[in-house]
Parts: sequence; C-alpha cells; structure tokens
Amino acid sequence: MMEHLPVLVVIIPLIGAYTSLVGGWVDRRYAFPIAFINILTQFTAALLLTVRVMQEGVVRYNLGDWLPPWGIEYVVDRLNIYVLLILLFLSLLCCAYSKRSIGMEIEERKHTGFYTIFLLLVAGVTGITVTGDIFNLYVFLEISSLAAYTLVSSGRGGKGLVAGFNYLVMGSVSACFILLGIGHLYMLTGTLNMADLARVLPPLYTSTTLHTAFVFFIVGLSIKTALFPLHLWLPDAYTHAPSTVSALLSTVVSKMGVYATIRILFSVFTVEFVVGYFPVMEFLSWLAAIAIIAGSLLAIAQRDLKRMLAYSSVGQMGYILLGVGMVNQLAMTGGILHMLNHAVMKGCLFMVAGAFIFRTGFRRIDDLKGMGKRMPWTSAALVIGALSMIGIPPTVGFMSKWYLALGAIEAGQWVFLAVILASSLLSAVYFWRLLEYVYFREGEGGVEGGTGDVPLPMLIPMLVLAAACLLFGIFVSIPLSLIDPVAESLLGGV
Amino acid sequence: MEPLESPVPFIAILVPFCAAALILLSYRRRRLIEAYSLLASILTFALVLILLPRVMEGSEVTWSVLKLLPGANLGLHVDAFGLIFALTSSSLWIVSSLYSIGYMNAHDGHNLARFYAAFAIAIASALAVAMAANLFTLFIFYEILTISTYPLVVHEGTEEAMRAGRKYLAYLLTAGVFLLLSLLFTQHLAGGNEFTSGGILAGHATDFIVRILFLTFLIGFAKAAWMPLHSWLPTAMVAPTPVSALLHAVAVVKAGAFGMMRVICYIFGLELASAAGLNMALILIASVTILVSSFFALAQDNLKRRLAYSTIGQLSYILLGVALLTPQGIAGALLHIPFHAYMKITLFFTAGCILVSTGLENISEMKGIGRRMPLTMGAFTLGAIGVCGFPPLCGFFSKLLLAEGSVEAGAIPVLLVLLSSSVLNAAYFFPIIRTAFLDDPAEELRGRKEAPVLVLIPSLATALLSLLMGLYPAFPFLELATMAVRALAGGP
Amino acid sequence: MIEDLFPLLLTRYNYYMAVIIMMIGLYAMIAKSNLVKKIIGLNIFQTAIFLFYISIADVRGGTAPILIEGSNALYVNPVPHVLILTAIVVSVSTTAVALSLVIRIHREYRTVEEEDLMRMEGGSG
Amino acid sequence: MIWEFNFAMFIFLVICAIAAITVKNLLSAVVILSAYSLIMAVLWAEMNAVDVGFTEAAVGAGITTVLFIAAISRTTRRSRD
Repeated sequence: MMEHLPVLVVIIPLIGAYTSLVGGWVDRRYAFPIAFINILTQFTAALLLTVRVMQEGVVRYNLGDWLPPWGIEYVVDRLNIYVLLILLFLSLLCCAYSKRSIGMEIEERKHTGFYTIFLLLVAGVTGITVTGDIFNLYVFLEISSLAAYTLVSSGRGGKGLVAGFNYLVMGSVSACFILLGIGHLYMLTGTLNMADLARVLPPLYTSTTLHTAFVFFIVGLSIKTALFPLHLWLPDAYTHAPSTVSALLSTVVSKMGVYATIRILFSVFTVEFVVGYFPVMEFLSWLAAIAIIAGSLLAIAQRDLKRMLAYSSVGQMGYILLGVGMVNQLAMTGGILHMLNHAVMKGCLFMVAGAFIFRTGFRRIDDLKGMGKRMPWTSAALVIGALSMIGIPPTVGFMSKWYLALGAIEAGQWVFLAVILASSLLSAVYFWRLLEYVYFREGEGGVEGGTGDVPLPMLIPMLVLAAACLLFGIFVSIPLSLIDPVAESLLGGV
Repeated sequence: MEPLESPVPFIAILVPFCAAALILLSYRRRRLIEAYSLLASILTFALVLILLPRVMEGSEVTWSVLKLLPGANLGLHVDAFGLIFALTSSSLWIVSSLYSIGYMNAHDGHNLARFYAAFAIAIASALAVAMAANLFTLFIFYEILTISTYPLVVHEGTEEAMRAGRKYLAYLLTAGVFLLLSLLFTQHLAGGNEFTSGGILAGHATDFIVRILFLTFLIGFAKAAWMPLHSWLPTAMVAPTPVSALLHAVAVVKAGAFGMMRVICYIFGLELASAAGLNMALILIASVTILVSSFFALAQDNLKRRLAYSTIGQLSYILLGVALLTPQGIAGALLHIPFHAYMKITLFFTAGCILVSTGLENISEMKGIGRRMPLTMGAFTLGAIGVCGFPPLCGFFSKLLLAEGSVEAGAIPVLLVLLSSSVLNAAYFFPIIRTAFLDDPAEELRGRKEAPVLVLIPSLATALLSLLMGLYPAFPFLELATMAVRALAGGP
Repeated sequence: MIEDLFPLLLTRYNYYMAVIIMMIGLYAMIAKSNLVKKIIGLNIFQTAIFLFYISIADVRGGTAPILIEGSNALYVNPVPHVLILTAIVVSVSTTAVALSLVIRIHREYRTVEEEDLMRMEGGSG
Repeated sequence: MIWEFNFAMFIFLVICAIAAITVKNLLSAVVILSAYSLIMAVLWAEMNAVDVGFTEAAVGAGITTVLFIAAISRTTRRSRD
C-alpha cells in the first residue's frame, strides 16, 4: 500500500466521485458522508505520504511501471506535499462547511452532483500537485478547472451562470496557451517529464522557440492565477458562486494555479533561465506589485462583502507572486508561506461571508451592522481573519509580510518594500470598515430569523481556520520547516 | 550578576490575557466581569511586584517565550529600565479597574465585556512592551496595543467616536508600519534586534542611514504624541474617562515614549546617537512640542482635551530627557514615566468624577465646583501642582533631574524650555483651580454632591500616592532609575 | 530571390496556418457577443492547437505509426497523437459544459447575447 | 504528402473557420463548424495521424455537432453577430 501512496491520493477522490454519485442516486443523503469520508481518507493518505517524503526526501512513482521519460511519473517532494496538505486540509473543511451551507444556495436535487464534482475537483488539484509530467499537469488542470466552472454556476440565480461562463471562456483560453507552451517544449526536446525537461533545456536557453513556449506558459498561468490585468474573471466568479465554492475557489483553485506557476518557472525552466536568459521575474514582480495595490484599491471600492474579498484575493495572489518573483531565499520563503496563510485566512473569511448570507441573506457590508452581537462566534472568526489579512502580529498574515519585506530589503527593492507595507494599510482600510459595521454599529431593530450563530457544521470549519490563523502565526516554525528547504531547492543555489 | 530564568514575567502578561478570555466568555454577568477584571489587576501587580526585589538586587529576569521566526524571538527581559514602566502600568491598573467599575455603574455601561476585555489586553500589551527583550517582541505588542485600544476609543458608538476611532487607527497603524520598517532595517543591518546596552547598530551603518532609521523610528513611535503627529490623542478623548486616564495618559502614550527611549539607549546606543547628531533633532522636536502643546492647552475649554494637550507636552519631557544623553537626563526621563502617570491619572480621574456627578465637561461651566466637590477638586489641585513641577509633589523631582541633566549636557536652551514650560503649565492649570474654588457656584450645581465612592477613592488614592512619592522619591522609582542609568553607563 | 523564399515558407506553412486559425478562434471568443459563437470560437482555437501538435509530429516521408512486421519505415512521432487524443476529450467536455451553461443562461434570461446579459445584470444590481 | 492538396485544404479550413463565426444563423454556423472539423480530420489523416483524424471525425465533427445542435434547439437559432 505504502509504495502506491502517490497515485492513491489521486485515485481515492476519483473513486469517491463515482461512489458518491451512486450513493447519492440511492439516497440523496448519502452523498455528503461519502464525500467527506473520502476526503478524510485522502487527507490521511497525504499525511502518510508526508512521513515518507520527510524520510526519503523525494518520492517517485512510475505510473504503470513505464520508466520516465516515456511513462508518466509522479514526483512528490517537499513543495508538492506542502501544497497538497494545504489543498486537502482546506477541501476537507470546505466539504464539512458545505453540508449545511449549500442547502440554501443549491437546489436539493443537485446535491449529489455537487459532491461528485467537488470530488472531481479535489482529484484534479491533487493530480496537479503530485504529477511530474507536464502534459499530465495540463490534463489535471483542465479536470479541476472544468469542475470549478461547473461549481461556480451551480447556485441558484443567473449571475453565477454568467460568471461561470466567463470563467470558462477565460480558463479555456489560458488552458490553450498552456497547451501551446507544452507543444513548443515538446517540439524542442521530445520529452514531457519535468525533471527531464529541466535536464535537457539548459543548452537550448537561447532558442527562440523556448522563449515562445515560456511566454505562452506565463500568459496562460497568469490567467489561471488571476494576475492583475488578467483577473477579470475572478470577481464575478467568487462573488456569485455558492459560499462553499467561493471558499474553495479562493483557497484551493487559486493555489493550484500558483503552484503550477512555481513548478513551471522553477522546476521546468530554472532560476538560471528566468533570471539570466529571459528576465521575466523582474516583470512579474512589478506586475505583482501593481496587483497588490490595484486589488486593494478595488477592494476598498466594493460594497458587497464577497466581492470585496474577491478583489482582496487579487491582491493576495500578487503577494505570493511578488515573493516568488524577487528570487531570493527570504522572499521566496515569504511567498510560499503566504500560500498557506492566504488559504487559511481567505477560507475563513469566505466562510464567514457565507455564514452571514446563510443567516440573514445580507451580502452588502452596510447591512451587517450589529452582527457582532447576533453572531458572536462567526464575528470572532471574522476579526481574526481580518486582523490576519491586515498583518497584525501574531497572526499568520504578519509572518509572511515579515519575510516578504525582509526579502525586499535583501533584494534592495525599495518600491516593493513600500508596496508590501502600504498594502497592509490599504487592507486595514477595507477590513476595518467591515469590522466597524459588524461590531461598533448597532443594527436597526430585529431582522427576521437573524439571531443566533450558524449551525455547528458551518461554524466548526470557520473556527478551525480562525484558530489556524493564530496557531500557524505563533508556531510558524512548523510550516517553515517544510518551506525552507523548498525555497532553497527551488532557487538552486542562486 | 547572572540573568535569572523565570517565567514570572510571562505569567504576569498571561494573566490579563486569560482574564480577557474569561471576561468575554461570561459576557452576560456584569458582576463576574468586574470581579475578574479587579482580580486580574491585583494578581498582575503582585506578579510584577515579585520581580521588584530581584531587580533591586541587581539581577535581571529573562524568559524566552518562543522562537517565532529565525532571528526573531519572542522573549522577555526585565531590567530596572523596563520595570519602572511595568510597575507603573500594573499598579495603576488596579485603581483604574476600581474606577471603571464605579464609572460604568454611574454611566449605564453597555458592551461591558468588550470594554473590560480590551482593557485587560491593552494592559497586558503595555506590560509586554515594558518587559520586551528585543525590538521584535516590542513591536508585536505595540501593534496589539493599538488594536486592543480601538474598541475602547469607539466605546460610546456615536458618530463622533467612530470618526475618532478611524483617526486613531489611521495614525497608529501607519506608525506601526513605520515601526515595522525600522525593525526590518535594524534586523537587516545589525543581523538581530535584541536590546543590548550600548546599542547594536554601531559600526553597521553610515551616519546617513542611522539618521533615516532614527526618523522612521520616531514616526513609528507616534504613540508618544510628539508634534506634529499628536492630533490623534486629543481626538481619542471621546473614550470613556477610565480609558483616557489609564491608556491615554499612561499605557499607550508611555509605550511610545518608552519605546523611543529603549531604541535610543539599546538599539542605537548613546554614543552612536550623539555621534550621528540624533539628539539635536530630538531635542528640537521635543522642545517645540512642549511649548506649542502648552499654548494649545491654554485654548481648550473642554477639560479632558486640555489634559490631553498637557499630556502631549509632558510626554515630550521624556523624549527631551533621553535626548540629553546624560545620566541625569535619562534618569529624569525614566522617573517622569511613573510620576507623570500618577499625577495625570489623578487629573483624568477627577475630570471623570466631575462628569459623573454633574455631567460637566467644559471648564467655563465649572464655576465654584470646588465648593460642592471639595475632595475631588482637592485631588485635582494636588495633581495640577505636581504636573507644573512644584514641590513637594513628585513632579518636582523628575523635572529637577531633567534640569540637572540639561546643565550637565550644557544645553542651556533646554533649561529655558523647561522653566518656561512650567510657567505655561501653571498658566493653564491655575485658572481651573481658581474657577473651581473662588467663583460662585452656578445655579445648576446647587445640590450636587461628591462623586460616588468608587470613583472618588481611586482619585484620592492616586493623588495621595503622588504626594507620597514626592516626599519619599527614593523608593522604588528613583532607585530603579539610578540602577537603569548605571547599567546603561556600563557600571555595576 | 522570391523563388528561394517560397519553398521555405511552404515547408512551414502549416504552422502559419495554425496560427491564423488560432487567431480566428481567439477573435471569436473575445469579440463575439453571442455565447454560442464564443464556444464555436473556442472549438476553432482548440483544433488549431491540435493541428499545431500534429504538425510537430509529422516527419517528411514518414509513415503512420502503425507497426508493420519486417519493415524499417520511418514512423512519425506517435506521442503528440496520444496527447491530442486526450486533449480532444478535454475539449469536447469543455464544449459540453459550456453549452449546458448556455442552455441554463437562456432559461434564466431568455437570451444568449452577452450585451443583453450585461445590461440585465447592470439593471438588477 | 501532396502539398498542393494540403494547401487547398488549409484554404478551405480558413474559409470555414471565418464562415462559422460570421454566419448569423447559429445552426448554419454549427454545420459549417462540423465541415471544418471534417476537413481538419482529413488533414490529420493525411499528415500520418490516422488515429487522431478518426477521433476528430467522430468527436469533433460528430459529438460536438450533436451537442451544439441540441443546445441550439433548446435556446435560439438567431445570433446578432
């Protein structure tokens, strides 16, 4: 069993998807427990895999015993396992959260389908993280993206549909670009294995074809990660999706784009290439810096809670890419750490937004007056999430800010330093407005059915994430022990 | 003597945090909340007091809480320098807990759990700032202090309070960013941020960088309310009186001034500071603040606002003292932390007493109030005399030391600033006393009596304490201050 | 001169063709307001990429990758073919999902024109 | 490989592609798209990718067209552009 773990983590949710479909067909109520147990099993498998990775360093698995570079190889190193654990942890919580929260937002007859697609999405993102084959990565990217389009449009009402359609169009274009990039790489080298590519590419670093491939990758991945000027699909998709899906998108789906970007930039093309031969990192960092500022400014302008969080996500993606783009150990650590942090904080905040909508139906920030008293636990989670987004110590948000800022000083990038520090003030502006409404303004009389907190299945994931915001902040050395070697190996001695 | 490993400082900080949690959990039961708050304050003070004999013996108490990030530990280190501030805030927390109970009873308090919890967290942060072993720890709790005092500022929930709260945050969060920036640079330049006697920056940076860094630190410690970054403080006076009293006369603003002292003495080091000419800039800023704020104070009719401007001026005494870079000056500055705290809290408490029993906030309406409330106004008079720096109150000693320090440093203009400031202080305090005692009571005040016991007792207690400390200044603060200065100078 | 250039262009013309068709598809996805037209554009775009892949695999004078006993024919590279088979499946599922969305959008708004949708959404909130 | 034939096919391909996105009747557009897929399939078969050619003929020209027609029959045949 143990030696098949890398492939098991992908197969479990695939099997689960069909089991829950069948289970849901027998009785609708079976779909959720099957899905939940499935992800739980998968998470356990991932934990076992973590143990192996910590022992062996890199775990390789050849699919169907075909040797690389001909067969598909699954490679799990520290970066993979780190991302995998984040994704599965968040998927698990989102799944738990969905039990009650989709009741209002998705028609009951669609629940079975919801969990099936949910599991397919999980299978897709898991596949992305464990695969060592670049075409396989594309296929999994498409599986999870297709599932994401469907989930976005699964809610009631038409806005989610249109948002889902636009997301689909943008996502497919980006997939096509990635496919083109892969084609160019294959044309040049005749291999699709990432490790193999990294080995055979260096003599070709000056080739125009390689540069073309690289540009295709960058554009395609930028759309997937919603890097600033290409983020247009994101706000609508996040806003109009059911709350669970918003949480899932902002934590899991966005992370997979970021992961793919880091993988392709640093494991396929190497630091040497992206810095020396095709100096794109400088450009990416500037773009990320603009994304941070623009995302925050746009978030300030929003009156809808989920849309505000969506724009803030645009900024936060910028944080991660800025950390990656500055190409030094400290900033890289900060960027990769921020993947965890952003998942935890944004997941928490989207769940809080969902809880408000669940209880009161209010989406606008102005309507949330006095929520602090009516939903104390939900609001407490909101406070921690918001403080973390602002980067108040000792929450997780501060830790990544610390590393990013130190990295910027190390790189001598004063503008980026200013951007990092200023953005925490900007996020203070919009999160504080939210807190002010929730806590320090009195609500106008009683609202129908608007008292009491949300049911426990929704509350617990939220509080777990809020606690994680604090715990990972205080015991930040735990994720760091995984990240430090990752950052080092990605930079490869630069 | 070897530093002593002991968890006592950590527990002293943990107690208020736990109290805050308990208070929030039992938010329905008012008496329980008050009891928790009072108990926690006594317990905290007792814990800090345990540290006192150790430090007086000359040993220092350390406790490394957690290795948070590489190169950034969360650690506590109690020396005479920090203990002065820690003792001040924790002892005053007891009286202001009592006072809060009385004040909130009289005021039909709402959201009490939030109020007391935030109060406890703020005190814990102030304590942690006092006992921080490194700049990183100081920064973390400095930020928590900012956040935890926000709910107190906007406690009333009025539109004015919200506006004040936004202003408060805008100033202090921006300051926090600058402090973070300075912290990052210190870390980058010196490779660490532990407070070390004699500084850690010497030899790591050019004079120019040091000056820039000094500027960012100064902006970072905007909590010290130096001009022109002072205007958040008078605005924050919309908060309930106990908050204005403890936080905006003691914990928050002193955290700023204290932080600045720490940084100058333990990060820059006195030699580097004088070599780079930092002291001149600080002397200039502090002197201007002292004089200008006094004039501003003269113009205020609202009593709490007048006190706020007076606080701004008095805080700059501390900055001025440290800027002199002489033993006497620093000792004076250190002494001014507790002494001003006791006197100013008395003044705020009495202002609150007047508000509770008569509802008056403006000085012009307080005609003859001293005849109706002799005890309250007696306490006020004591405090006011002390702030002006007249013997036998404690304010006299800190000012004396500051004056000696300025002579020692050969900075005669500073002496002039000190003297003229005392005159100005008298000019804005004595009209209040005259109005209160000599004018005929207004019609509306007929039948008004003394404030409720629970608010009156703390006011009297702090007034008496300021008098006592004036009579016996040696114990413990003067002792501690001399020890701190000796340690700085590198002596035994 | 021109005569020399012509064969050079001809040997690589399928790449240029692929790019031209790609552009047509991309144009449709961006500029067309009708949602079905967008999907048609997407299909065109995707097939153009497949064409590009097949062109990579093709070898001058090669033969289809079907193993014939005893011959040592020059085979074209089969790997891109396999990839494209996968990609075709992906593309058809994308089309299916997109079309189902279009059907539901039409049920909700009675229109499949993006301009109308934007106007309606702007009006309703 | 007969390049004249190929070239002619390409011209057809481009014409079909342009026609498919310009025709206002969606049903016609889909039929043209199916023709486009068939031409593509033929081209691929001719480029020694017989397997892909067949798949494209079945999936691209077949299933996709059916899907499109099903969708159009449930929505509308008219397009504004």
